[in-house]
Amino acid sequence: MSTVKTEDGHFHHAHHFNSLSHQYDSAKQGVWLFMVTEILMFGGLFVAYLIYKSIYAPIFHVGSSYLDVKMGSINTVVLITSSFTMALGIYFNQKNKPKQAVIALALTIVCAGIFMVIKYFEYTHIIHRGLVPGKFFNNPEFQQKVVDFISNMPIENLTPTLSDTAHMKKIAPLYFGFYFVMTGLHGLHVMIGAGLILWVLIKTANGKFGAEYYTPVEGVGLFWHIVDLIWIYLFPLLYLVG
Amino acid sequence: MNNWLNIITANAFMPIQGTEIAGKVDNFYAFLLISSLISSIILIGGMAAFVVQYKRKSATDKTAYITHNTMLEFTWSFIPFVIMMVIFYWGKVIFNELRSMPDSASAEEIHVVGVQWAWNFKYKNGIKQYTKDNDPNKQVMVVPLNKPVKLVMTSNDVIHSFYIPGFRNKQDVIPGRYTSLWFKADKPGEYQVFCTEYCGLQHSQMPATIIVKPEAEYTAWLDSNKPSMAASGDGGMNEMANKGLEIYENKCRSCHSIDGTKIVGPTWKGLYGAKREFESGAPVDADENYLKESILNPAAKIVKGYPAAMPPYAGQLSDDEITQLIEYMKVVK
Amino acid sequence: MSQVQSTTQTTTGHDNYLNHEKGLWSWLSTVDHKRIAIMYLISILTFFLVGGIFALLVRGALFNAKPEDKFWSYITPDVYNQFMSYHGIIMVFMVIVPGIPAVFGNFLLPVMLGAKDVAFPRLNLASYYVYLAGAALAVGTLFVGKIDTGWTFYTPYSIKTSTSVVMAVLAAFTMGMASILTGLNFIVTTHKLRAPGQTMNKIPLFVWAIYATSIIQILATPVLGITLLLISAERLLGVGIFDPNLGGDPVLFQHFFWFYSHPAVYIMILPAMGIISELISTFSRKTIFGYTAIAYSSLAIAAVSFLVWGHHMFVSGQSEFAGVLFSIITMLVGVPTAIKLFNWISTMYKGSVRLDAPMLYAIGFLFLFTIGGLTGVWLASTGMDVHFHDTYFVVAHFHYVMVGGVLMAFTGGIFFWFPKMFGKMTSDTLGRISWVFVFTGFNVTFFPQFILGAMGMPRRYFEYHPAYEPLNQISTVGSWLIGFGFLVALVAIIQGLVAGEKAGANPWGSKTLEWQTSSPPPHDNFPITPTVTAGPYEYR
Amino acid sequence: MELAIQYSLYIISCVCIFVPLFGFGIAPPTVIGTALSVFAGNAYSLIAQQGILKNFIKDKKDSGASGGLIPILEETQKLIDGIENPGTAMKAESHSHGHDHAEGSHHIIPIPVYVGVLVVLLIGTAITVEVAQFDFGAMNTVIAMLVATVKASFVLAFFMHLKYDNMLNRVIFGSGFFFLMLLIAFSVADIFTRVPVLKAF
Repeated sequence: MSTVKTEDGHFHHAHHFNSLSHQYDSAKQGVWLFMVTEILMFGGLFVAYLIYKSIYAPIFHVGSSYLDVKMGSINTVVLITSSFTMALGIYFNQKNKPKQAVIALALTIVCAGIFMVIKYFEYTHIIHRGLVPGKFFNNPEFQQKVVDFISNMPIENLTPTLSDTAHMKKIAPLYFGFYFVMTGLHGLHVMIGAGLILWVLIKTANGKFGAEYYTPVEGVGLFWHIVDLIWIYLFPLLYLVG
Repeated sequence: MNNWLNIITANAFMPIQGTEIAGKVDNFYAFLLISSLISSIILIGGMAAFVVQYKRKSATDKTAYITHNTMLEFTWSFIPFVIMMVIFYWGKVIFNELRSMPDSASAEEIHVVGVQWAWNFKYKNGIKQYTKDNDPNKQVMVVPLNKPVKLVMTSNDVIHSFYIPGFRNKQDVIPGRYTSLWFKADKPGEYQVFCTEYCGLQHSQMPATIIVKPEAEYTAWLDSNKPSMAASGDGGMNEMANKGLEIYENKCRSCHSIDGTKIVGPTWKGLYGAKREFESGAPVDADENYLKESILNPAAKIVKGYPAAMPPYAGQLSDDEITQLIEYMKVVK
Repeated sequence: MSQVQSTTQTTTGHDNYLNHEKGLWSWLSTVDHKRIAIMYLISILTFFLVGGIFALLVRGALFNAKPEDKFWSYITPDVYNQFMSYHGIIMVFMVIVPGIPAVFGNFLLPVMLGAKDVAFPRLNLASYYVYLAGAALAVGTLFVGKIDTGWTFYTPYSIKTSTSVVMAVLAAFTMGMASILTGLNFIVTTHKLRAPGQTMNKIPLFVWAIYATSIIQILATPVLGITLLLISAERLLGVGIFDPNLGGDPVLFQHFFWFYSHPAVYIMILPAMGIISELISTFSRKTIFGYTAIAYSSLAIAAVSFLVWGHHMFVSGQSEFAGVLFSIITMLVGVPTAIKLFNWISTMYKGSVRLDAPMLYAIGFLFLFTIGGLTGVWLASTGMDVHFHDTYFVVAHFHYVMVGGVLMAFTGGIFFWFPKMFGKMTSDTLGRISWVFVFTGFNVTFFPQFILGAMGMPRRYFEYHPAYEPLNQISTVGSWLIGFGFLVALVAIIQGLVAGEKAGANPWGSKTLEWQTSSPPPHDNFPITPTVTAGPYEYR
Repeated sequence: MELAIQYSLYIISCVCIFVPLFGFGIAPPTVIGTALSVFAGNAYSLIAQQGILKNFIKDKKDSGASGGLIPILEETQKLIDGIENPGTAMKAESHSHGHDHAEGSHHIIPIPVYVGVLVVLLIGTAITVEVAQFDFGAMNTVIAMLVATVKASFVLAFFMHLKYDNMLNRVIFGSGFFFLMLLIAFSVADIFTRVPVLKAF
């Protein structure tokens, strides 16, 4: 959408739309459609998670006890707050208050930064203990814990797969496969989102947006909220449930 | 091209029928062939007729203005629907038959392992590799005539697929899992086996042959090719059962007898296939699943008149060891 | 009565989208949907040529059964597997999936709706470059490590093979991204940019087809995306989700893969059906029979296509229950497809049929698609599919649908809309000659493959049982005929570009909106935004 | 609106076909409930969208009949109009480009609402973390997912303005989840019928 602000301070919609609000509606619909693809993409991972968790629950249970719930919770709070400041960023744009909008957007980026830093410490902590997916996994203690957990389970709940000790030891890293793929893909989205927010921040600072036209801010906002939304599900699934 | 005439006998171009089910598949095939021929004659014939009859005659031809006809449209949605439901049901019946395994007591069980790029067949008496003309690439599976054969299949590396055109049957062979397939050959002869799941460089060079022999010849073959090692075991015991015997000696002997006496737990004599009654719950036949469950999780079903004393062996015995134990139970008669 | 009255006469001299701006850069940086469509056309024809050469090589290699007889010793099993994989990947991801939506959808959708452009023109250009980047990655594997997994990337083979699978799946991922962006663009355009009076039940059936396609693209492609990413993660890190050695389930991979790839079959065929609806109506000069039924059956096919993917997996080790469940739902797809076939044929009833080259291709489509569709029912039935699965029967079936369906419609579409795109006519004689070769060649190539499949010849075989040799030789000869036919079509296109006679605004006497503007259309499609008063097929 | 209904109708009809099939494994009340609600929704959309009731009233009035059921029917129609009103602006707009239509309401949500949502989300997080300390067995997953869904719907409704957005965007977003459910349902239909599943531990 090539919307430009002209000399006299008005916004012009692209030639194939009738009006700014027509363009706004279309753009928003496009962003929503894109959000659907995001949901389905992460959805694939969630389906795989659900299936493996119902087959190999002990691995997931023991695995989640290796993660730091405190760090996870702080990250959740940080991300929720960033969603809030993002919503404020849109609000101030709607109200024609670019200065406040810039502050809100900057806070969002700061939150994204905090999130990534905490994530970095989490990752290094886990990787140092050898809790890496498949090929590089090196933590016999974890494998032993899974086996111990299974041998403490009530007999009537056991399935033949779980009773096979050697097999369970071999596939124990599966949990960290999921952990790294899911949080990794999510982290990638956080970084992309931060980049996009920086882009709209600069444009807001340059006075490119106002109450009449703030579509990109709204679109980036939707993207950022989806990132938040996915984390809302990821956090309990990876850190708490098991 | 004799095949052309076979359209009437309803197995045009299909390979020879090696099983009874193959005949049923071919009847279904004939139905599909003929009904599809009729449908395509209606569709393509109608199209051709209209193209010829309503050829444009002048640049200003007037055409009829027909937008729709609800009754007609309903008819040609409904009739295909009915036909397709018939096809679905017929197919489902055949599919169920192809997939419902014979009970293991009456069937000959052969283990199949797919590797890149060969099939390995393992018999219960220890025959592992049997090849034609001493060519290591020509794997042969010998099976008895008129007796159900159950193949228990797995793969060592990637997915393969075990396909016997003559029996109209096929099943993927998946690493880390067992899949199974059964057939009852009713014509002696040689049948080709293909791998039909793309598995890499020599996907097309995984041929094997199934040779169907009358039961007497089959037993003779089994005996003459039995590895010498199995012969040193006691009586007709197979290789797997031998290993099971070892485990029995180490772990089970103190509670289970093999001569019918009651120690702590029930005897294993004649256990396999017998009907078991429990303290609670319906009686079941002692098949592989029941036995495996009772080893891993004895508390699930307590045999009538015995204490719930056995510890669970979950985590202590591997899948292979359990299979060997069960094979051993089968031979304790 | 046409859809709008009187917009043609306002054609302003020679100003059209082709000469609106000049120079290579004006093309590469254009946001005009028509120019982007032309760029797509050029790239897709190029890739089609490459994919076609691979097909001919594959067929050539199959001329003889035994490796020692093969006439070209360069083709070893190794090379054969690569050629087979490249043929699949190029034709599926680079030609047929983007083909009709990206070329004809881009060019015609806004014009048929009476809009000036698609909703997001810059996104449209971006998606073209994303597509090119993906294609470059895919072609890049030719020089870095090759690829030999087939287009399906089945695990665990794709995890174990030493070829450059990561690069290939990233290529497919990137092209999937382009496909999502295009679909998104089309949905918003259809919702938001229709001309005044152009209600949803007045839009041409081609738009309905593209609309249904776009819905599938949006909903299915992301799942393919994550599946492909997981394969790369599997190879790089060994996360174990699809690797049986690490606890994964290869059958789950097949579920994920076919959740995209079955609807993808409809991404390919639905737009082709849209083109056929336009061609048959125009060349019979008659209102389409059952507009509503055809339009809604597109949506029905789109919706049901998500529920049937398991029919690719009847023998893959999925449970018997799932097999039967998928089988019965698959049968339901047959109903809307049958509706479409019947409706097209009844459209010709009491019409005024003229067999120009585009119509010949449409007739060819009906012929081949009938066979492809009917054999599809065979494969949807569990009992029969156990025998036919992964044999040449399947190969023949999907080529009848994909080549006999999609490529026939694509070629027919090129001949049909060529005057609109370039303002020049193609030679009808050359078009007809090409049709004769493509059509006969096609049947000679693929009909024997049905028989080969019934006889039990498995697909993706380099070396096969000598009993299958005669039919394979017929098939190979047929592939040369197809190749020649498409070359003639290419000559016809080039001849039309260079020396075609000038075309009027509406050379075929069609009633849809795109023919009411000049040929080629002006930069903004219509001098004045048209007001639509009647349906798209009002031949009275 | 017109489009949304058409789109959903076709999905609904497909659901009608496969729900009974799929219902082998699900409790019969669920199947019956879904089927009934689908039929009810279907009937409602027919009445509301195609104005069947409106035409009926008009016909009756034209033919001079009054009294009896007519006043009640008119009341019903008014009710339906009330529900459908938010959609009418969009319906008109999807027909044409006209400038005079109210397109896209730029609804501005006041800051206190945002703060309220933030507080709800933080409380939700606290609840999830706290509850996870106790062992409810399999219920842990269910509780965690329920809380997460509540949180997610707050984000969707307020931060993402979906509460004030038009119907089409809601349908679009809903369809994402719907097709995700299909992916889950059918994958599970296969895998849970061949692999033993752990119900508790």
